[in-house]
Amino acid sequence: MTDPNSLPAALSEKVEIPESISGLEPVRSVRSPIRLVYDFVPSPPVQQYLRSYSKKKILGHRSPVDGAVFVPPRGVDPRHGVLIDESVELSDRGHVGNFCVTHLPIPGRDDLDIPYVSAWIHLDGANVGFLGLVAGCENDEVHIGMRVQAVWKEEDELGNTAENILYWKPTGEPSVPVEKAGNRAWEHTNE
Amino acid sequence: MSELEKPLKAELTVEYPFTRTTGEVIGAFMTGLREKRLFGIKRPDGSILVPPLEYDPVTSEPLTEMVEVAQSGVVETWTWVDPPRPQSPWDAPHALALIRLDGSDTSMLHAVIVGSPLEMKTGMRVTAQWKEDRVGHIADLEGFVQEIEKADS
Amino acid sequence: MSEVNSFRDVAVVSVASYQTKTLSEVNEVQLMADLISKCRNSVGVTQEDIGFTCSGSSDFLAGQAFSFVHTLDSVGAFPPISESHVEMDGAFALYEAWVKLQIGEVDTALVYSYGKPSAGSVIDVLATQLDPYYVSPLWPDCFSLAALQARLLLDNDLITLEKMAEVSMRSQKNGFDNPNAVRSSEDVSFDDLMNEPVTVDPLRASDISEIADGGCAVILAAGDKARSLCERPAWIKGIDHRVDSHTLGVRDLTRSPSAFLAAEKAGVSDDRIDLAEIHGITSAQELILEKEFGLNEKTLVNLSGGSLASDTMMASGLIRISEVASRIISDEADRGLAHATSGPCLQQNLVCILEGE
Amino acid sequence: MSAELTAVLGVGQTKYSSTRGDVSIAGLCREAAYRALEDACLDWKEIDAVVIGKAPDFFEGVMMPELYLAEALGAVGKPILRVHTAGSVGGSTALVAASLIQSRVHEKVLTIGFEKQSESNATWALSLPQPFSVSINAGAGGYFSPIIRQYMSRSGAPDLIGCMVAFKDRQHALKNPYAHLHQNDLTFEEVVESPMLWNPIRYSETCPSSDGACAMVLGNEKSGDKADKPVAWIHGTAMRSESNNFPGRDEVNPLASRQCAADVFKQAGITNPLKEIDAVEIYVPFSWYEPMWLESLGFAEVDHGWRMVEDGTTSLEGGKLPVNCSGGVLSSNPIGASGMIRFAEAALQVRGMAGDHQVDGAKKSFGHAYGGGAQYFAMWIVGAEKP
Repeated sequence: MTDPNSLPAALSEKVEIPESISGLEPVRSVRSPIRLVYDFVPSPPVQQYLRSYSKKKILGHRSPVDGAVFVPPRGVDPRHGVLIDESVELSDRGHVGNFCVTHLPIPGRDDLDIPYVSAWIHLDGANVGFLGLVAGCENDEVHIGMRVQAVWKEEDELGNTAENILYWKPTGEPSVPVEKAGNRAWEHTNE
Repeated sequence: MSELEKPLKAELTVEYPFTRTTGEVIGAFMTGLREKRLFGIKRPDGSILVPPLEYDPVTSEPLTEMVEVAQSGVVETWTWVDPPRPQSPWDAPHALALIRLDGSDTSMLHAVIVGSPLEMKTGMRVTAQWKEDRVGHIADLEGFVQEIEKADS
Repeated sequence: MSEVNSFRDVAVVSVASYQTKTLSEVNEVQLMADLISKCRNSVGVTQEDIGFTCSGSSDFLAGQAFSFVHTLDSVGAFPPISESHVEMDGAFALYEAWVKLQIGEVDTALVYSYGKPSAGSVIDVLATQLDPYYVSPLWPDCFSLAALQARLLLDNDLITLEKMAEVSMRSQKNGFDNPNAVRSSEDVSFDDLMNEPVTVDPLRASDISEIADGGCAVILAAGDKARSLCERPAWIKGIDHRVDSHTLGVRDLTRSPSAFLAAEKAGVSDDRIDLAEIHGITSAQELILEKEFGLNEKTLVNLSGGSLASDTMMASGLIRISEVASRIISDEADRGLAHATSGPCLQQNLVCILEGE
Repeated sequence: MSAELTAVLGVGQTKYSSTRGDVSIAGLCREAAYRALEDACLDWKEIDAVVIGKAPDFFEGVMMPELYLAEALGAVGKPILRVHTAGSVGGSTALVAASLIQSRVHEKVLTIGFEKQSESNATWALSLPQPFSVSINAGAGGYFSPIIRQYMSRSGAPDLIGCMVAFKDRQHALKNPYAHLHQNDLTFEEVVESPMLWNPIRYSETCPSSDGACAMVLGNEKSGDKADKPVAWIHGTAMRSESNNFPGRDEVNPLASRQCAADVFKQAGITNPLKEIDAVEIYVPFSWYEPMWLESLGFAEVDHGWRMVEDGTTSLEGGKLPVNCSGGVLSSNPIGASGMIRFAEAALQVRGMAGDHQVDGAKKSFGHAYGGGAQYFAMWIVGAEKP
């Protein structure tokens, strides 16, 4: 194995720095900031999805192939590459398919107490999960299969955004068994 | 279209304060800029490349012999930038040109500071104009101005 | 590629493309799902019949890291697929797929690419492509750099403003029959174009490509598989790409050595060229390319209107290939050249020679 | 028609570190490229084409940097390709380079992966907040932690398996002069006691952020036969991708991973990977992925991969299947190069050139990379002998 501390032969010749600057503190780095601004325009199904939040409704997309329901709507079924245009209204209740207890701050979310729990929320009627914050209980009470429901912002604070849901809180209902929670539910119904 | 029906839209800003380490050759050129000097680097055939690269731009072999070049040269080609690009070092319309400095065998891209495109001509002689505050950056060079104007001032 | 003839016969058998000024009814994922479905359906294949998939796109253009991961949804990648992605124009994805087909283990490939420059300022985005120490911090835009190139050509009497206007007129008139052409006109006149004000000195608005959103999908197949899928496949007789130095001050900008070399290696001079689709961001670049490719008046250039009429970064090159291929598949032409470019002032170039049987 | 036999003729790496403050981007890449050329006893003129890979361009803020790097990497007048397949990119890049030779398009190809993460901040580049959506996903750790939790729950693995992997890889790194992390005095207790970041992932169980480049020269059968130094012959190559977040997706053991492994082992004629492979370099950015991938790849039975960690099977110190002898991604992570390092380290093992972290007599080794939400896979098997 070659020695990482000796340069390859071709690069070992020293650079001749002109005398006029050779005794000066050399520049070692340059700053080159970049700022690019993009228009973020959600696709039409996502537009509809975001608008429905202002009415405290959550929309999913139903695949024409086998009826699987995706939330948020992606406009296509990612397994088959076919376009989806059928929307379905989903419950604002579901279960925790899986979760993460994060001990690091997130840029732009100073409001979050550390550690916090983010979870894949599997809504009743949906066949994939989407990310949400779980609160209203101790972090160590959160578990796979725990039943949760959305806690919405006050009516007058509702906008066209998924941020209308402040967090998901436990409902106290019996938990979904681990083997039927999250993505495993689909395998189960297909058996 | 009612307010409700207008498509939702938001600005997404991608912004990074990049700090690039230069290595010796680019660093020496930047040091030169800070000191109001321009350097090139010698290629195996003896020709001079400005600004200098660590490697030959055709054969990729390492280059190591840095040399100073003149601060005046000739505009090989140019265009007019109006309005100036938002993040560029320039606030006013200006020419963008490839300039071959005396003593260099290649040309470098920079601005020529003149009032209007009518003052620009391929082949015109220009000379470097420096910023007051220099940090070792390509924009330490404010740009180039017509050589004759500098002689007058 | 060295000996063109020793390679496996591979053809374009199906194409689908779409370009528009601003994509608003659908996003890139839905657009590509639609184009890929059309492309597969028209030759009766499903994704499971496809041996290799390769795409091209840019995170910087999309304003999102790993943007291509989302677009994988449009293919329908389950069951899993053999797949790769280049951060390059789709024409280079097609090259990678062609290489894969040469190995002989698979017989079909899906290639796609897309871009949505309307989401941001593409000319600022492109400035980040330049030398990060000496050039990018000055934020020169791609059309200004192309203008430096055009002036060199004009100053050296290699082209004229009249020649440039003729190229623009050709683009606008040819584009009139192409629904994907964003800038086209049935009755634009030479005088109109000559009298247009200069926008990026010495270029006029019509000398500069019209930036558009869009995408393209192409299916490749080898040998008998191609013949079974398509009555008249567009056979790839040669494909090659080359790159020049990035440093503008080192290059002779009146030429594009990499375009010349790629065309030569792809076999441009082996036979006549009925039609060519060439990819330049200015009329002056089209003139450089015509010369590098040795095209004469017998070749119909940019029947689609070319990239001057609709320029979709990351897809324009693949669209050039699809335009030539579709005219061969429909028996309007026998042999054509398609070209893609990338980088400032024609730095990197790909040439593909297609032929019908 | 069959594929041209392809060999790794040369490998070059840079010393991985958090900041390579002494070089430009080109300078970093050239260091690896020259080492690979010198290892292969070749110069720029003898290279037919260049294939570059790196992760998102936002890391360095240079869009399509292969254009700026063309002349730094001997590509002027030649073909140059740029691959990007998320975290697996280093592996995919090597496979694209290999395909250029397997297809007989070229005879000798230089391939390089790099990242100069110190130019910006990787976490920012990866977690650009999306308007209208809830911003609670804290990077890759936040994504992979639930999947690891699911693995732990379904396999019944003891809690400290992840720490054992991390400790083992950092010990391996001490034998690799190119590794970023050289933690001479690290104790297992320190690994266990390091702060929890994304429960169950501790700080010590994550990869560092590194500057670095890795390059390889690949050649056809003739150039492999002619080489002065030992070469690594490619026995199998495979890539697979699958969509993310669909109903029924097995995130712990994705089908794309299983199919990719099945394909590459079939090509190499391997029926019992555990027995027939001598050294393994797999992409483990979070320690728990070692047992998870060992199962997915078929080196261990499902839910039993952790036992190989526990009983020392994957250790260079007398283990039957040494895994990540280089120290792995857990010890060096220049993202765009990380996959290629796995492939290059696999090649060094069968060439007998891995120095202090050499597995004695390694004849066949396995290189692996993955990316996205465990959606993109690239794998190769290399051998000391021709296939």
